[in-house]
Formats: sequence, structure tokens, C-alpha cells
Amino acid sequence: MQSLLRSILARSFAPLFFLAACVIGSSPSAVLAQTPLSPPHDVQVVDTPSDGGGSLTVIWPPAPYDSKEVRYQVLLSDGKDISDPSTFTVIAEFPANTRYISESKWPWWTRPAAREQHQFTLKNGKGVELKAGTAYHVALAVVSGDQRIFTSVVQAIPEPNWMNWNQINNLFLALLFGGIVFYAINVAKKREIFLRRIPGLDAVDEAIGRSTELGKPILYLTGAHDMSDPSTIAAAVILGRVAKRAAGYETDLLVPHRDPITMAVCQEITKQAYLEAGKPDLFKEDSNFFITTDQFSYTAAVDGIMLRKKPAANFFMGAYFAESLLLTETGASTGAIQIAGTDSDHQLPFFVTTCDYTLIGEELYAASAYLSREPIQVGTLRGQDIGKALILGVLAVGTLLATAGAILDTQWPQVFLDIFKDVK
Amino acid sequence: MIFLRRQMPLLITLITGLVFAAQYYVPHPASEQLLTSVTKWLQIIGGFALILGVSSLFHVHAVKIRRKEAGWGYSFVLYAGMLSTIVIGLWANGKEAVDGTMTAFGWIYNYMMVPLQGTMFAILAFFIASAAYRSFRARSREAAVLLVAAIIVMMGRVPLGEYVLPLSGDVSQWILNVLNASVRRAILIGVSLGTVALSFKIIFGVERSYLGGGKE
Amino acid sequence: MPIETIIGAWVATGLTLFIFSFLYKDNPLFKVAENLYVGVSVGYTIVKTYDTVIVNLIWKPMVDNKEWSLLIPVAIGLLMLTRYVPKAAWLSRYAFAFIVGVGSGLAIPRTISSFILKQVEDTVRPLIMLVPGEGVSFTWNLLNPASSVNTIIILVGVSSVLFYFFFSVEHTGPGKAVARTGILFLMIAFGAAFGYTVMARMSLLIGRLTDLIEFSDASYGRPTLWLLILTIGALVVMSLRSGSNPREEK
Amino acid sequence: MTFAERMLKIDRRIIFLVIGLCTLLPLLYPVGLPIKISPEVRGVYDYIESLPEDSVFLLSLDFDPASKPELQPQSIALLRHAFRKNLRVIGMTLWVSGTGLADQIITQVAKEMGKENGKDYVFLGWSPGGTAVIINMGQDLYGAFPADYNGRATKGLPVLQGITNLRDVNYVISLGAGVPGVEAWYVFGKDKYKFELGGGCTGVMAPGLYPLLRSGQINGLIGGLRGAAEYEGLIGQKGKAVAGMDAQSATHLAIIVLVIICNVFYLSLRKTARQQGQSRT
Repeated sequence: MQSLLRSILARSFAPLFFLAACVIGSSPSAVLAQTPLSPPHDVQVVDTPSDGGGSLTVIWPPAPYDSKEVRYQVLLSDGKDISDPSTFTVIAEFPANTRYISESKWPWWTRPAAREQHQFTLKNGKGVELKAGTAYHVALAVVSGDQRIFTSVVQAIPEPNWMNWNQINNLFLALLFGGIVFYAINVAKKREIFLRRIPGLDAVDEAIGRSTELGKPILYLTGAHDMSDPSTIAAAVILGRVAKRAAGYETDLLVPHRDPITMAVCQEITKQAYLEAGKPDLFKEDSNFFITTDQFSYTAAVDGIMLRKKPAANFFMGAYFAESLLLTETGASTGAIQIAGTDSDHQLPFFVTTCDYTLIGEELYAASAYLSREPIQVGTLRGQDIGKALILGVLAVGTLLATAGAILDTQWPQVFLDIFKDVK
Repeated sequence: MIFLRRQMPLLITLITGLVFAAQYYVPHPASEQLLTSVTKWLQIIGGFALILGVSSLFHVHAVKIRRKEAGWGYSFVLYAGMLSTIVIGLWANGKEAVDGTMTAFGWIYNYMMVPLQGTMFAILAFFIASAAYRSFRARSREAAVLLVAAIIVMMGRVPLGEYVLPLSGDVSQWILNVLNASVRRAILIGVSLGTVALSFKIIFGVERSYLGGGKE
Repeated sequence: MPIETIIGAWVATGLTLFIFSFLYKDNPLFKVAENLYVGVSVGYTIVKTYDTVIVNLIWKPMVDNKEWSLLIPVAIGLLMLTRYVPKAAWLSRYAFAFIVGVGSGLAIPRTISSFILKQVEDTVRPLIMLVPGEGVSFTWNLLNPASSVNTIIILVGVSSVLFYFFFSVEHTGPGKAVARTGILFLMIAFGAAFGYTVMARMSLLIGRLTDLIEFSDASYGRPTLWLLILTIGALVVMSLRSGSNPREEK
Repeated sequence: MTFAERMLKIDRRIIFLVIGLCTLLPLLYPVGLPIKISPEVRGVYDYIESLPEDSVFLLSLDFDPASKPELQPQSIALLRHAFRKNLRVIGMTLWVSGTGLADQIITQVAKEMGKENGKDYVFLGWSPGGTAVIINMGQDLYGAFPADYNGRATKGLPVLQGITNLRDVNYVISLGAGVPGVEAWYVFGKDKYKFELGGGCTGVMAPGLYPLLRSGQINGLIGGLRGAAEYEGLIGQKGKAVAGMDAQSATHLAIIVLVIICNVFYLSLRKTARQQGQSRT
């Protein structure tokens, strides 16, 4: 209550100070050289909130003489004589028209005083060592020319805190978004959720069709990562679809692997797909095979397969690294239809240029969720969509408010904008 | 027993996940101390994870040699390279250089590993050129846009390009700084939402594929 | 010149040329070099891990400072290795559960603050600037990324690309226009990345060629020259042999 | 098959040959075209320039030999600048296979500038765990690296005097070739420990770091060989990067010409195909 009152007072008096300064003269410092300075009367020293202890914050009201010619000094007692500030150590010195609270990063919900007030944070390091739980004595000095006057000495104790309130917006967003995702998964478990059809899936069917026409095999890669990576899971799901079509058309399928566990999983998926297509007798155990875990050995081997067996359709799904171009370039040279899907954004340019169709980033997950209809996948996708919608909303509203704030030169839009800032 | 095998790992993930997410918001020295200890542990565990990663390679090639599969001779080369590096490395105390003089381990590093790895990636230079020639075609409006952006950036990044077409430097700067930055930002936000969602699913046991093999 | 440097130059040159022979086609020389590469780098990793982890991070702190709490991560690490013992493999889950749990926990708040809040904060900017003394103005300077016109372009880019990756609504009507804008932005970014990457890949080639040029010097005994002749000779011989081989696939 | 069709299906090994020659010839006969300095690179240079003597500068060489041609010139130029400014330099790497290379680079530049190991600089080496190493350094530098690369205890080294964790470091630059790299140094480092961060990276990574540059999360970005060449120009000590730029010019122009030729053939083919299609109907 007290601080609120003080902030209201400071807010209403600040313009007065400014007016006073203007009345005294256009250059306040010229006048100040003659008039004696009065030190800030209301210096507060508090434990810096939301920290681990070992820091104090000094707050004091603006003065009519605030200008770059006048300087403030922050003084800390070394414990010998706590009543005489002139024996204190100078911790910092800065022009009097700096270090306002408005320059600091505090959001509105933790701001310790009004924006016009001065603030300085005493921290450990560079000759200062503040211990939590110990009392310290702090004073301010105002220096102008050869004048140096002191404020009264204030005592404060730094304390460690259990919560960093500056980051409460981060926590709020984390909980909100986490909640949305679990809510969406729950909804997806109960009823069908609409997902738009990914155009790339038509291209997949087309490519399989062409392989059948030409009587050539289909090559399917599941990427560099193991089954713990979402992109590999998506690749395995899409493999199920491709295998089912291939079984229906009685086209050969080749799936070389870089990870033994992924291979085992994909073998199961392929088997299941042939079963569903009603052609279990056509399933070959060795259509999924392991080559090696090494990036370039694997690439050289797959390139060899492309050149020898000349598959009519190549699929690159999952995570890829520098090998992407070596694979797709060789594939393109054999004249195959190539379809890629990856979330490795650094490789996307190469897939986009060398493949006939590319599922870009999250489209890969979406395609897999669309095909599998698995509630967890669909729900997560929906949850992320809601998250994106929220961010789009924040971008729109935020830009409008920020622009309004700039035009009207006011601060109230910050109440909204601060929530979406990283303020620490 | 089933509890120990199935629920217990999920419980560990739940507790550690929640504790270390919450740690971020707690500035108290006790919480900081917890973070210090656990990150130090993670460094050590990271070392074991590396060993786990390379040992699967060890296994795969051992099988190849034992069964005399096609190309087992190459696996033999791999083994010879690995074992001699380990022996020489341990003998040199794992140092490539002592007081500026190269050790035998350093020799292997400088004259085998560096050129081998460097050349592996240098092959890509040729492939990117041939990809540019054969795939960079203005098939559609999108492809044309991609092509023009690529050419401008290529021009703007080399001195000769800027010399021939002085504007290309500024235009490529603008493409990178504004157009590219905005797209990357959107992708970054999207990916981050995905990361956060995945982390939540892992912590609450909805996603458990990291435990290896979906089935028991 | 010291003898080990000269031998080194010959070995490095030979391995470099063996790998480059892949450009002609996949061949045994390439495969030897490539498997050697994998072997050496795995060996290197093992040595470094031993030296750093066992010696510096575990042994020394325990012996010198009596930090016995370090036995906990060692135990967790050993649990991880039970993967190779089929009967006890389930124990490795505890280790993975711990790592993945801590990793996910650490990731959530940090990702939000670094990649969501910071990026949103920088996108949300006033569309007009307030210049002190001059009032509001709209700046057109394209080269200043913070100018008003670029603020608008970034806003449009971010929003349209975010919308493109929106799967809950069909891209029809006005949505189609936005999604198309998004894809155009994406293509520009991919083009720019492709253009930039060309330089990266060429640099690698320049690096290797610089070494080859250096090693063609007489003081090394011109390994580049001799080994180049040798490699090409070997490739010719091999292709002649496989050419006369009737089993060769078409 | 028409001429255009034949040209479009040209054996890629001919293109390989063209690229090989375009790289080789300028390396043998350099021209030395001038290089313009971009604001991204200047950001890093100006910040180091503004640091007072004895400030702490941490350079993390997060790359392996595969990226040596791009990132070695960057590290050499940065180290020369830092040593010239008499900063206290801490070197390290998060990539195991880059350890030997990083040690070589730092030792070589320090020797050239007459700096003493342990007093003016230290190379901490490598430690596993990636992001965990960054957090641990932020909490307690000596816990993350109890010993330096040479096995000396880090506690008590003169160069590390007064440094307990990353909060005491004035400037960190990560030269990243992938993951972990610049982004990890922001998320797990600067986000909490509030040091100033700059980035250097390979050309592949660079476009992805622009959002971080725009939002001020990194205060400068040295991208690929071009960035290294600019930095060499800024410190007035030309090296490998400037020497490589001519070859870059040649290969880039060659690729641009190839792309244009390819499109001319492609469009002419499409035109004839369309005309034929019309005459038939």
C-alpha cells in the first residue's frame, strides 16, 4: 500500500520536477553550480526480489537536478563505521539522468517502484561480496563539480528467494501449452479430429503407381535417427501406407536401414501392411535390411543400390544430414520419382530442389498423423495448432497495441506486451 | 517385478522432469546446487552414452567378420584402424601434442582423421554443383522463386559477384536479414512448440519410445 | 623435413585421393579409406572419452577431493551398459529414464524463453516509429532490418509461414492466399540457404585442394602427383577387370 | 535426342571436372578481389574492440575436421584479435573429434602472438554431455573442467583468476558446425548466465541463425568462409580465408552459369514440346 502511494505520488510529481527544472533555466547544471544540492530524501534499499540472495536493490526518487553533469555514487559500508557515509566504498558512479526503472527490464508485475524512480542493483563480483542473511549499510552520494553530499545510511539484508517472479509468464505459458496438448490428446481419444489432407500423400500414391507400370522396385529410407525421434516414427507410419499400396500392386519394396531397432520395427509394420492388403504370401523378410550405422558407408551403399536396381520411386522420410544431397542427386540421375519428408530444416533446400515432392517440416508429422489416426499423434498436432493460433493472435494484437503505444506515446500497452517478453 | 520394469522408469522420468523444469523458476541456492550436481553427473553419463553408441558399431562389424559376410575385409580394416588408434592413444595418454610436439596419436589425428573426414565432406561440393545444374529448373512459380533467391545470394556472397552486379550484395543481405529471418523464425517457433509438447508427453509418460522397443 | 611429416603427407594425400575416387564411382579404394575413417574416429572418441571422463571427471575428483557422490552417475552409466545383457537389459531403462527426464525438464522453460518469448518479442514491434522531436514516421529503408517496412515484411513472413503449418483448417478461400504467401516465403528462404550452402561446400573442397597443392611440393617427394597417377591407374585396372567380368549386372 | 535434351542429361562427372578446375586454378593463380564488410561480422569485431584489457573471452570451437576449412580461419582471426587486445582467452570444444584441431589452432596462434599458456590463455579441452557442459560451466566452471587439456588443475590458474562461472565471462563466441553449437550456447548459457554471446558458423548453419541475430540473442554472426575473410580484413591480417575467396568467386560464378544454361535448355525444350502439342491437336 505504501509503495503504491509512493508510486502515485512520484508519478504525479515527476512532471512538476521537470517543470521546475525548465523554469530554473534551460541548462540546469549552469544554475546548479551555484545552488547547493539537496540529497534524495527517500532512499530505499531492499533485498532484490526473485534472486538467489547476494544482491540488493537501491531505489530513490528522481531529483530536479538529474542531468548528465551531476553524478550519483552508490556507497557500501565495509563494516567499520556504519554512520559516516564518507568512509564507505564507492561501488558505482553514473550520470544522474540514467538508471531509471523505466530503463530496467522489470515487467509491470514485479516492478518495485514507479517507472520514473532511479534504481541500482548491487551484485556480487568486482570487489563486492554480499552474503545472504548479513546486514549491509548503503548510502548514496550526489556529486556535482566539487560538491559531494550524502544521503542517510540505509540498512538491508539480502535474502535468497524461492520463486523468480520475473519468469512467472514463462511458467504460465508452459502450463497453458502443456494443458492444451493434453486436452487435445484427450479430445482426440474421444472423437475424430479434423486434419486437412496433405497434398504430398497423393504424390506418394502416384509414385507407387508409376513403379508398378515400369515393373521396378520402390526404395524407402527411414532417416538417420533411431525410433526415439518423432521423425523416424512418422517415417515408419508412412512406410506402413507405402507397403500396403506396394503389396496391392505387387511391387517390390526395398528398405535399407541405419539402425537395427528401427529395422525390426519396420519389419513388423511391413508385415502387417502386407497382411492388411491380403497378400501375406508376398511379404519378404529381407525387404527391410540393415546396412551400417555410419553416415557415409550407408550413403555409398544406398547409392549403389540406386545405380544397380534403378528403383522407379525413391522415398526419403525422417531425419537427414549432409548425406541428403548425395542420395537425392544419385536418385535423380537414375530418373526415379523422388518424394522426401523431413524435419531437418538445414537439408530441406536440397530435398526441395532435387525431389519431385517434399513434405516440409511438420507436414511429415501431419502426414503420419493423418494416416495413422492415432489419438496421441493427432491430439499433439491439434495442440500445436492451437499453440500456433495463440501465437498468431499475440502477434496481431501485440503489433496493434505496440503501434498504438507508439502513436499515443503511452505505457499501458506494456501490460499486455510484457507477458510475452522474456524478462529476467 | 512389472512395477520395477515398467512403472518405475516412468516414475523416474516424471519426477526428474518435473523437478528440473521447476528448478528454472527457483533461484534459491539449494535449487542451484541441485542443478550443479546433476549437470556434472550428466557429463559423466554422457561419456557412458558415447561408449554405448560406438559399441553397437563394434558389435555389427564383429558379426560381419565372424560370419565372413560380403565385404568383411572392410570391417577388418575398420577394426584394425580402431584398435591401433586406441592402443596408440592410450600410450600417448590421450594427448595429440605435448608442449607443442606431436605425439603418435596426434600423427594419426592429423594425417588420417583430418584428411579423411575433410574429404568425405568435400565430395559434397561436386554434388551440390551437379544438383544445381540438373535440378534447378523453373518448373513452377515456387521453383522459379527459389532459383532466383539462390542465384542472388550466390552472387552477393562472393567478391566477383558483387563486382559484376554491385546491387547483389545489398539484395542478398536483405534476403538473409529480413525474408530468410522471418521464415526461420516461424520454423523456430513451430519446432519449439513441438519440442515443448514432446517434453511434456515424455514427462507424463504419454510418449515412451525412448525406453526402447514399444513392446515388452 | 622430419620423416614423420613426409610419411604423413603421403598417407594424407593417398587417403584424400582414395575418397575422391568415389566421384568416378564406388570402388574398393574408397571403401578401404571409408572404413578406416570410421575405425579411426571411433578409436579417437574412445580414447578421448576415457581420458576426459574416467581420468579427469571421475578418478581425479574422487581421489583428490573425495567426491564420492560421483559414484551415482557412474552407477547410472553402468546401468546404461546393461543393454548388452539380455536378462538385465531392463535396468538400462532407469538410466534412460533419468537422462530423458532431466533433459525434457531442462528443455521446457528454456525453449519457451529462448525460442518462443524472445522471437515473439522481437516480431511484435510498433509499425511506426516515434522519433523524439519529429513525431511518428514510417521508415522505408530496406537495408535497415529494424525499419518499419521490414517490420511489416517480417510480420507477414512469420504469420504466413506459421499459418502454412496449420493443419486443422483447410487451405481454402483467404486461407489459400495466406498459405501461398507462406510457401513463397519458404521458397525464398530455401533458395537463400541453398545459395549460402554452396559456399560452405566449396570451402571444404578448397581446403582439401590447398592441402593437395601443398603436398605436390618436391620437399615431400611430390606425393600428390605420384599417388594421383597410382589411383587413376588402379581405377582403370579395376574397371577393365569388371568390364571383362560376365557376371556384371546390367 | 535434341541437343538441348542431350545437354540436360549430361554426365555429372563433366560438371565435377568443371568445378574441380574452377577451384584449382584460382588457388594456383590468385587475383585478390576486395571483400566488403557486412554488419553481422562487424558486430563481433566491434564488441571485442570495445572490451577493456584483461576481459575474459571464451571461444568454444564446436566443430570437427570436416568443417576445418571454414571455421579454422575464423578461429585464427578471432584469436589473433583477442590476443592483440590482451584479453584473457579460454578455449574449449564441445565436439570430441575437434579436440586435437582446437588445441593446434590455439597453441599455434598463442605462440605466434607470444602468449603464455596458463597465464594469458588456457585450453580446457573437451567434455561429454553437450548442453550439460554449458549449464555446468554456468554453475561452476571448475566442476565442468577440473583439469585443462594438458591435465593441469584449472583451479588456481592465473588466467582464470576471479572467474567462478560463466557469469564472470565477458564475451563468449561459439564457432558451431551443428548441434551443439551457437543455439545451445544461447539456450543453456546466455539465457541464464547473461554473458554477451557472438556466433560464428559454417555456411550451412548461418541462414538458420538470423532470427537469433535479429532478436539480439547473438550480437554478431560470422558466416562461413566469407565471414572469416571479412574478419581477416578487419584485423588487417590476411590469411587462408581471403586466399580462398577467389576460388569461391570462380566456383559460384560457374554454378550460376550452369544454372542459367540448364534453364535456357529446359525452357527451350518446354517451348518446343508445347508447340508440338499444339500442332498435333
